[in-house]
Amino acid sequence: MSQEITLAQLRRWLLAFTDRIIQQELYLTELDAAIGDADHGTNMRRGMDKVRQRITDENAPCPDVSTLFRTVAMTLISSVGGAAGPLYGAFFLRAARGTNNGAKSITLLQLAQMFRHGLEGVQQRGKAQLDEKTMIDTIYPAVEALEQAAQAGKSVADALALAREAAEAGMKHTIVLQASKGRASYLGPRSIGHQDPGATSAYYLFETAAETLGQEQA
Amino acid sequence: MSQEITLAQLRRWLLAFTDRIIQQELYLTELDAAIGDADHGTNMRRGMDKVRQRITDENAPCPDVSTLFRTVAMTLISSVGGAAGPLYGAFFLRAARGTNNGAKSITLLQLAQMFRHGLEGVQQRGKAQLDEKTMIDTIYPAVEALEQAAQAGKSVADALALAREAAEAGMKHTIVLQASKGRASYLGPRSIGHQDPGATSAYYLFETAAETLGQEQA
Amino acid sequence: MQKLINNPADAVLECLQGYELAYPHLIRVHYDPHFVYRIDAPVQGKVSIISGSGSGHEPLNIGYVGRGMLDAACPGAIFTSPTPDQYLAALKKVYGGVGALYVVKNYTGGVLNTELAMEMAAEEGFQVASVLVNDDVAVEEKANRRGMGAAVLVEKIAGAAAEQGRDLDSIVQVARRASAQTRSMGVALSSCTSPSVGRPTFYLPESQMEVGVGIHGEPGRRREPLVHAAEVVNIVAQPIIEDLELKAGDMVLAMVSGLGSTPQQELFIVFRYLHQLLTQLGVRVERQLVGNYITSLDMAGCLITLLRLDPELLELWDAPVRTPALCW
Amino acid sequence: MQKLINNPADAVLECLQGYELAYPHLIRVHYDPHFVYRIDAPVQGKVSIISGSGSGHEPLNIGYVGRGMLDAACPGAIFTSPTPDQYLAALKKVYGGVGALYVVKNYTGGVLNTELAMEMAAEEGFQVASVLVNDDVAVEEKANRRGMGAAVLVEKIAGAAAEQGRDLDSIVQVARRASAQTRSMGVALSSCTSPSVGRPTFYLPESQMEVGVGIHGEPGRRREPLVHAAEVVNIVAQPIIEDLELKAGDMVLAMVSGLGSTPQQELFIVFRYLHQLLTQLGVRVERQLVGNYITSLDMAGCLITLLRLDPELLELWDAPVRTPALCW
Ligand SMILES: Nc1ncnc2c1ncn2[C@@H]1O[C@H](COP(=O)(O)OP(=O)(O)O)[C@@H](O)[C@H]1O
Ligand SMILES: Nc1ncnc2c1ncn2[C@@H]1O[C@H](COP(=O)(O)OP(=O)(O)O)[C@@H](O)[C@H]1O
Ligand SMILES: [Mg+2]
Ligand SMILES: [Mg+2]
Ligand SMILES: [Mg+2]
Ligand SMILES: [Mg+2]
Repeated sequence: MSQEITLAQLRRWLLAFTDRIIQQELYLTELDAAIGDADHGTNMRRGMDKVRQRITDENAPCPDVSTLFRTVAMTLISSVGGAAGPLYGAFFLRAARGTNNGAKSITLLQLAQMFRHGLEGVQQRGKAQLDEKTMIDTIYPAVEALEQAAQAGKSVADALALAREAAEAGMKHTIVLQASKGRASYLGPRSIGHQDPGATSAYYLFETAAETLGQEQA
Repeated sequence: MSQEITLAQLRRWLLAFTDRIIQQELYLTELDAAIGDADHGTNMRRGMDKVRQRITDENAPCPDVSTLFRTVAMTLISSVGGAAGPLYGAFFLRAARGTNNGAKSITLLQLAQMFRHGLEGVQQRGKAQLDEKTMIDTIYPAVEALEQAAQAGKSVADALALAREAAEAGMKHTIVLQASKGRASYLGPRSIGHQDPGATSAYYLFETAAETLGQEQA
Repeated sequence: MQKLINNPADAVLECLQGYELAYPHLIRVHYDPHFVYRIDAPVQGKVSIISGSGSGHEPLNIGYVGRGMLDAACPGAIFTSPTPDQYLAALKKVYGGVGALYVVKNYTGGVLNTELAMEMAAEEGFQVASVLVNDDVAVEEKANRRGMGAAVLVEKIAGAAAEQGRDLDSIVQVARRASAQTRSMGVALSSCTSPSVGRPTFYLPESQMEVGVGIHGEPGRRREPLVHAAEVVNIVAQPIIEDLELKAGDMVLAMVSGLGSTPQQELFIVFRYLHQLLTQLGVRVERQLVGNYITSLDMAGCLITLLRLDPELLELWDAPVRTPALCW
Repeated sequence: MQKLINNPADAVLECLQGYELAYPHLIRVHYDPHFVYRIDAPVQGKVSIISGSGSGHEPLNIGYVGRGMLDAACPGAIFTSPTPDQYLAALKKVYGGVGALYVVKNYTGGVLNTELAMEMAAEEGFQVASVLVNDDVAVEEKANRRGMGAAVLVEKIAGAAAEQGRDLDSIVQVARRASAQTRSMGVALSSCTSPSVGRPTFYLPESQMEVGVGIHGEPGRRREPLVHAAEVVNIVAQPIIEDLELKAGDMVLAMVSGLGSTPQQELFIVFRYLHQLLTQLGVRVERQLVGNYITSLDMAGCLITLLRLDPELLELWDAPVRTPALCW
């Protein structure tokens, strides 16, 4: 059974993501205060406000999945700034290329593929590997889990639940890591013991995916 | 009986004054912090260090009373700064003129006269009257009391004790006054309730006079 | 005490040593008595402009020594007016034979120490005059008003007039007019800590501000809740505008000076609202200074200063200047 | 929050508005996307020098726009690198037809956003290059070093080279050499408070200092007891001297920049001891900057930056400059 994930569902998921980020602005700020410059919450919130505005604009709706992701990408790139802007921008931009132009729905496998492309985009831009205490530590295991579940023929709900679990574990794992990329790396060993802000915002991507996409059927 | 106050006694009194000021530096600083810029203690201390240095200099001793007072005046003027430097300088400079050149001792009446000249000097420079919450509020009543006691034929000890009492009362009276001269005047009514720093350092002049000059006989 | 200093008693000396090393192309420092003088002093045939100030207000005054402004600046102990021998020694160093003007901020110490110095100078045959700076509107009695931001403006204007080769009387005249046409007021968001004191002079709780504060760490006229910058500007600027009787059509020089620890960003926010307020009144902001120009050690807050310009004052303001703090 | 601001979200905008009103003779501001550009842009036939920075470091970068330095500066949100559209819009405004150099501070955000902008610029046919500033010795791994004080120096040197009419490659070369010959380190005596955060980013207890701190409010490499300024200078300058392999006979440009809330007096005390330390090593302090040149909102502390000069770099440093913050 090949479940379809529609454009409308993806849109609802992204809106849930924006809401979650906006709701967690203070928490993300606190995380970035401990090992950074305390702006991740503000920046992501500003970007998500813009994304929400843009993808709910009835005068200029995104006609297909590729456009939706590309629009999110460009909006984030032009409004977030800092490290997170280009990196999340890369994620969505490369994800957009993982789907056929004009497609108004995708399969679970295609979603996994898109996320894989997105991850590659982040890694290409940011050059971070696993265990460097970045958003990669959330996205990488989540994408792996999603791919495996998709290839094993799991349902959308089950696959996204597994991805979410992996994302959560990855996010929490950043606590014990010493940062070797990004602002936290300037602290050296003092970065240990604090959860990474970017890994946390990235978790919300998979958390909201499981909560929205995973709850609905085509 | 006309008691003589010798040059050596006056020197000892002034040294006691420098010691008292130096000992009370922190207190004078605190008083000037409440209604000023917190420098009266530091400035007076710097001046008193220099005075002490100068009048204990065995290579250049002050040969008479007039020179002693003038030397103190010039030392204070060139080292204290702020409001207190010129005002205490005026006190000692004008006091110096209240005695004969070359005199190596003075009578109680002459001391009162010197202090009267000194008071006039401070009032001429600073243009302050009674009850403006300045050192005048200490010096004026002290000089009045000293003059009256001297004219009434009291002993040096008794006269200086009365002067000290008057000085102490004058100093404490500044607490309830609103300043109309000096830095405290910028605070307006907020200057009420705090003892004036300059009135306090001036009190030590009379306090130490009673303790030293008042205890010794020619 | 969170400060980058050594022995507090040496702070002034070490700062002067640093200044001398930092501006060898502009100034020199004389020690004991302390004063800072322009590198090409004495400038013969030019009236000398001299000012003194307690330390702790940098760049006032030592940062204003150089061509087009002060010939010499005398730095006292922190927040303490310098002594007459400093003023006299500086005079002797920079005197160009045609008179000297002392710019005096209206504080008992500043006035008395300069007075003594001028008496001594006159006795020695120097031609000296003074201009009093008393621009603070927070103090009601005009004769008692503190000298604040106007010191910067008057020193610049007097310095330019001197550079033009004017005689002492002419410079006194234009300097006094500049002083008379200037008003200031300060607002503090914190007290300051003097090195020799080791703690803030007064304690200002969070969410409060001191209105009508001076530059020596003393409390202000009143304490109020801290409000938005736009409203702070109204509160601070209104008394200035009223006292100066500014009206539509007037032309001003506006200075927003940080008091020492306020970030530049906030000073420009303040200026933006000050500019708007004045423009709405029909007052033209012809020139401006925004930054740290007259400070109070590490006090947070700012001073607003307005000078009503006329063509002559504007011309003198625009004249070239080359000092550590002002350059154009 | 003891600040002179209105809505924290408007702080950057209002600061820009204030800047524009304060320096109408030097700069203009473009809004949405935000950038500050020199009043005579585009200067045809001259390579454009552009830099971007999060806000909160003023005068870096917007204070360095003008003749002899930056053609444009892009201000991001506080402590946040600006976005590619800012960089591209600024480029289009100031491009003089012969190339543009982006001065990039080495932070993930700065690097990535500029990278994106340069890709977009190249696609549109602009000739662009970049110079990386990564002078912070507090971070061991060279490739990861933060860009700090060297940004000021490189922008000045690149700006002067561009004003001389040099071509892009020549400017890239000299800018990269300036960058490679510069090292910095910071020490903080307090954290800073970002308007949108409302509290200090970290809490530094009395009598402690953060060594190897950056300019974005993040904690430093280590926390130690606060010592006398002379010793702080040793602690901060030694790693710079070692990493730069400074030796007797070398000539340096030394910058002591306050981090925002440190009074001028302390900065000159620091410089006095830095000068002594270098002189004792036989290193000649040929030029210096002491003041607030690259800040971190209201952080207390300072940054020490040393650039090993050669005749060409010295000549470019001395070239005339006319910006809000630097003037000679
Ligand atoms: N090279 C990188 N690759 C992947 N993620 C990164 C990289 N550098 C930083 N990040 C992420 O960015 C987050 C910080 O984002 P943000 O605070 O918005 O930017 P900045 O560090 O510029 O202030 C970090 O928590 C980290 O997860
Ligand atoms: N006009 C004046 N006449 C007499 N005494 C004065 C006058 N002005 C100030 N004082 C005295 O000076 C004291 C302050 O001295 P100080 O703190 O050393 O100077 P400053 O006010 O310049 O900091 C006040 O407490 C007051 O007693
Ligand atoms: Mg951050
Ligand atoms: Mg005082
Ligand atoms: Mg004083
Ligand atoms: Mg940032």
